[in-house]
Amino acid sequence: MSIEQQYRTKAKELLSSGEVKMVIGYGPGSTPDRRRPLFITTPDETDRLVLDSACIANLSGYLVTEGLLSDEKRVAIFLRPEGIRTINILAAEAQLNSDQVVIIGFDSAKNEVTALKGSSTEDFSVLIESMRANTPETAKEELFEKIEKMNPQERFTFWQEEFSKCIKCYACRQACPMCYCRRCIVDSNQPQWINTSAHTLGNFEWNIVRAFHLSGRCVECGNCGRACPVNIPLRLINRKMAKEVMDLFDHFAGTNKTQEPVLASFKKDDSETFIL
Amino acid sequence: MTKILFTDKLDNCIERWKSAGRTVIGPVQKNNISTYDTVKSASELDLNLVLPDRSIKELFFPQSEPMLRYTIKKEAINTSEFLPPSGQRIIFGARACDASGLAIDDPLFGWDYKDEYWFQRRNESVIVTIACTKADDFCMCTSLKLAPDSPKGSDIMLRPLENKKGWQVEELTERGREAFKTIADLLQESNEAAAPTITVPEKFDSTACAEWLKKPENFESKFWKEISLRCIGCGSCTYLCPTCHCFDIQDEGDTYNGIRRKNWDSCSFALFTMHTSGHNPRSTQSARWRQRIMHKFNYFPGKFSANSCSGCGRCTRQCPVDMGITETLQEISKLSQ
Amino acid sequence: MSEPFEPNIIAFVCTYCTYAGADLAGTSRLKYAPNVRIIRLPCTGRISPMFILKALQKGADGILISGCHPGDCHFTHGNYHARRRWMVFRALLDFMGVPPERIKYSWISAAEGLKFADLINGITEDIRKIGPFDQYKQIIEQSQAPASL
Amino acid sequence: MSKIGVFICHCGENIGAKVDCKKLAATLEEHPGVEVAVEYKYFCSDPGQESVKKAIRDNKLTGVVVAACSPRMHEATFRKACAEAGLNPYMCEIANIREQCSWVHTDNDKATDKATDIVRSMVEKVKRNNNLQPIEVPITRRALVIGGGIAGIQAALDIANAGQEVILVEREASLGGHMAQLSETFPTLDCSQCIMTPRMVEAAQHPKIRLLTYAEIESVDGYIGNFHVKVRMKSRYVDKSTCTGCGDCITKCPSKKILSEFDCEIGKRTAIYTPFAQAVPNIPVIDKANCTYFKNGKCKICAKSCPLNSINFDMQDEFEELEIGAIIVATGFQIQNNAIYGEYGLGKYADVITGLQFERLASASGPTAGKILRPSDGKEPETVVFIQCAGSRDPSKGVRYCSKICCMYTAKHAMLYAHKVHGGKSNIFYMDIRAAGKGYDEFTRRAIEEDEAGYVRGRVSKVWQENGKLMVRGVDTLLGRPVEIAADMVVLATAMIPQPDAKEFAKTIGIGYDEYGFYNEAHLKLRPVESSTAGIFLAGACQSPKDIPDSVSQASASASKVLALFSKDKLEREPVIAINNEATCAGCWGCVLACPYNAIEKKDIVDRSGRVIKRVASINPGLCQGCGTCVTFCRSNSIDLAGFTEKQIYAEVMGL
Repeated sequence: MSIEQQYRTKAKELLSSGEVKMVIGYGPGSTPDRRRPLFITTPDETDRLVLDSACIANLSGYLVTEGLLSDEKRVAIFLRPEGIRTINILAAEAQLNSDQVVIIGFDSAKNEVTALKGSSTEDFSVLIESMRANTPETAKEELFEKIEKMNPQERFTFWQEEFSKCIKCYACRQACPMCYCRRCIVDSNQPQWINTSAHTLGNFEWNIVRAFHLSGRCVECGNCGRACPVNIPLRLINRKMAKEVMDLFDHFAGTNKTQEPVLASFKKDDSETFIL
Repeated sequence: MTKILFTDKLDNCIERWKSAGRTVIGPVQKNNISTYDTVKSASELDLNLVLPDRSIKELFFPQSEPMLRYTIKKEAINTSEFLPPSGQRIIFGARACDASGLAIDDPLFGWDYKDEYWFQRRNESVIVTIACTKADDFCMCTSLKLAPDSPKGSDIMLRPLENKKGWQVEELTERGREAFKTIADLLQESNEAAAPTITVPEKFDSTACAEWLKKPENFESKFWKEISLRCIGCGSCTYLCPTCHCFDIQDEGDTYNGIRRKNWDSCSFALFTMHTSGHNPRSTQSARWRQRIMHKFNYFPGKFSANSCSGCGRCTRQCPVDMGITETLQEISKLSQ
Repeated sequence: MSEPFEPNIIAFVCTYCTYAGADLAGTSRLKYAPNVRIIRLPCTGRISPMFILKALQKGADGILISGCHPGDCHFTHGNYHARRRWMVFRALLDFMGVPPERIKYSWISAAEGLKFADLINGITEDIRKIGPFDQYKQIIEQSQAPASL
Repeated sequence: MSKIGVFICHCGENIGAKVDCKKLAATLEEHPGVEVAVEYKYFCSDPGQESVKKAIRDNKLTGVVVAACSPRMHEATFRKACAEAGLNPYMCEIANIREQCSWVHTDNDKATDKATDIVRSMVEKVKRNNNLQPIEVPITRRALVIGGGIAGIQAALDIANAGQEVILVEREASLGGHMAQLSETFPTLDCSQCIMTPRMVEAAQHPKIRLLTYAEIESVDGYIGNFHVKVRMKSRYVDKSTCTGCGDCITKCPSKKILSEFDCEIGKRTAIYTPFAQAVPNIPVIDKANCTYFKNGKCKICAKSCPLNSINFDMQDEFEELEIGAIIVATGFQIQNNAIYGEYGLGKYADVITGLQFERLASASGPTAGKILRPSDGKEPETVVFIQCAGSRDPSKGVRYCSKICCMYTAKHAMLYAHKVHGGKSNIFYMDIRAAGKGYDEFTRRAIEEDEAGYVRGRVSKVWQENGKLMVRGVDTLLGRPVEIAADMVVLATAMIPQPDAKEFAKTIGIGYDEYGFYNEAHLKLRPVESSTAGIFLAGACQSPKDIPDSVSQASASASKVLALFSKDKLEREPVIAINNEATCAGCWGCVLACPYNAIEKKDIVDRSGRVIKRVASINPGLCQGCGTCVTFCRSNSIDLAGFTEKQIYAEVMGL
């Protein structure tokens, strides 16, 4: 039986037994190569679920939709490993109760989909630990290395060009499961810390603050980059920050649901070579 | 016999227009995104796109428009206004949907107060549209009673020749004729046949949709919630839309000086209708999506007798969760049967 | 001959250590460069990355952030939190092309008037050498310019 | 509209000679929102202050900037003047143009330019200042002292003697703590119990002290001045109200072979017992785990022997809720379990004992009635080896820190041994002799010179038994050669460590602790007896290893802090505190984690039907100290800091 079929059956069982009230998965999209988020609440609909390597979006952001989990019922959700890490972070930051989340885990590489065993975040802790230890080959990117090798002036020019495209739609924020704030700092106008206009200065400020707020929290699911209508390589900034917190604090975002946020904690012997 | 503009003459045309003081703008690939931008020569143009990622409206209604500069003094605030740069522009290689979008928004920007930022640019721009010979899965102009060669909003219509060596020239407006006078000698009379325009299948019945939307009971239909369940409210559909036109006014500056700017805004954003009191009349994403559809296909036509949609399909094409007007109106078509 | 470049530097300091250290430099009548403008905060823990962005928008060529030595924070560990923030924010700015040399961090206690004076002179000299932050000034100018199309 | 008054002080020549005050006033006069900008020679003088007040009244000023010396000098002066003129004192700010401008720059023009920026920036801040009121926290004048050792007793007595109510909680059956176990105390060699027991009795009989022994803290809520404390009174199975402490039950109890905790397991006790003869209160408890009745359901001999029927086997734990204004934590220490040093043979050889066990041997009330006898055969040891730093200053096996008291008590042990066993030979292996303290070095010298303590500078590598002797192999680093000593007894100076449940307890009451579990003081140098939680103070060895004089000093210091707090009805605090916008708070709790003062709580927002809609952070004004660390953490910009608000700082930068 294909994984898709197995998981449809699993979803059906979860819904018919009443164990979950909803299954969040993927359905066919408007073109053959597209998949779209699907919300299923009855066992009959489970045949509409699709699972293949085109299912990439991190769906976990839907779990924090206002009111979804407030009835304390459970929801099952299709998640790749980054998505599972997201659940840990959202639980650690008290945005959801992970007991209410039934994980239907999968991974995909080179058009192959593999099932991941387990249903609660703890079941995947070994997997997550192995992710911490090995950066996957796919994460290595020429452009990233190129930017790292540039001098600050060149880097500034690079981002200046990229950000000149930004239209301040904030799709990057909306697509990010970590951006759950009821009011984003960019929408706080007393004072207006971040210029909201889409000039390069405002775009610089927005993207810097976004990356800072995601430092130590980003799981590199790629939702932001995919959502960006003007194709700014936002993932590179997030990757840089993930790399930094790993190097500086050995912090790998989303390892477990009690992980302390890297910027709300400290060690007395944190490095401070740069401080005069 | 029709007038033909051969592709190998395009550079001369651009040169001619430029020396006549016109700015030439067209679809280009720039920094990993396709958009309309100024060009110096024909080689910079990318005329093979179905349509650019970013819409033509940015040339008339930029994302962020500086309106005035202010200086705060003790007794008074001094201001000096900005106007768009003056000068004739040729927008070469627009698509019919984009051009139609401009025509759709004209009455909006002029019905009570005449928006000079919009109209100065409109009056100084010549839209040279190239009829589409290809389309993608998201194109839907025909569903909006438009076509790949709609004349709406265009000053010149170019129809690609079958042999791809040039375009048949059809002058639609006086402004277009004026612009092409400059290059009259570069055009040739010929019998070359035009390639057929692409047939874009009709995806929904916009008339039936409009009827359904008008019915008061459908305002509260559970359909809205179901269709927009996956909407993340990112607003990229509105920002890429050639007809969406909402904006916000912001002052940016320090204690002493600043700039007042007009920035795009979007009905998809939760804050769009947030009151100071904290009450938000459109508190859910479904209410916001309903507003977008209602506005485009019910309220706007009620006021200006045209749908606020030209069928470019960017909303679906760019949507991170594969939503868009097409799907919604298809579903409404089904409901209205 | 043209005037030598005089950098604008904005400092964010905590009131208990560095601000007091700066006062000591004053009462000791030490002399230092007049390029720095000081904003006083209760603790380095209060110093937000936003302040750095706004200082840049205000045309700063250099920024100084300074507070109590580790272990000396009046609020026990505001400076430890701040240190982490800076480590992360510094790396981020560097990646975005804001040269780390323009943003300096220091620990200056209430007793280190001399260190304060030396630091201000040193930073002013360093930034003077690097020159104005033209790249940032360029995007500020763009944000104030009329539309081009 | 803002009407700001700017008052530029010449400070005689101090500012006036460097900054062009006239020009500065003229520039500020033109600044938006500035109503008046004036200069004067000395604004801090009486006429200066009067002119400020007059200007406030005449111009109905909404804010004041005094451009003068550092706010650290005269902020209070000018705020007071503003208040006298009817302006909220927090609407006054100081622009520091002396210490940070005129005194440190040489070029007059540049100094004037800088002063202009400083003042303008401060004007922009003041425009956004808010009227603030000092925070008033009501105070319950009742102190809770946790721990009935010498520190706790001292603190309780000091507070009670000043007339305030104290509740003294001790988890053991008697007051006394470790000090009651000691024989003589350094450096005076006065008998520990002789000085301790009167204090225990005094505490027990003090009309202002309520003693709760055999009781533990269940929970602590609330904040400075207003703590709610729940105490569990463990069941003694003996009715306190009727028991006279006659001791008949103890004599009759058939279970007599239980190792006595008080005697460090070298003595025995019964199942119904008082920890020691002078226990306060002198009311026994039944050790449930070892009681024959509780084990087998039969016995009750004690109950039969009790003339007052005070024994009740059905007794249950009771709870009591207390309203408390301040807490002193004096929970003491433990000694490290030296089983970690297998090579020293503690636990393996009966005659390898800890320093505390030696105390019990030397104590007149101990199991040997003060005679130094080997636990194995009851013989007097002819040679004793003392090993110092058996756990302290040893990052590899023990603890990194110095336990502070071992050098002194080992010297004392050697002395006591010399006094009690004439001709006995003592050898002390040490790393350094740390004898800083009044009379301390003299004391160790006396041990060496008069009592012939044999100090060997070096470490012991192994202790083993051979021919009825404990063979001690070590090295004498001064002579640079190995030493081997055949001893009859080995005494280990074990490390002082926090109570085993110290960290758990810290979480219960909400204070910080270090990597070991010693409680953190608010500031090591300046606030050494305060915990980082307002209203909770520290005394004794729960904070760090301490000897008796230090513990007592800290206890008195803590008591004085409590008394200072209790000297007013209300606690008045600077209103520089954080405030949260509950409407925008996302409830991520990063601020809760970042707050050094545990001042942020989780608060439920409920709808009309009582259903929880969301949980948000709520800042307790009684606990917040105003550092602003939470503000910077808050991603949604929901928290702000009064007096240093986001708007104010933004304006300061934008006004430069």
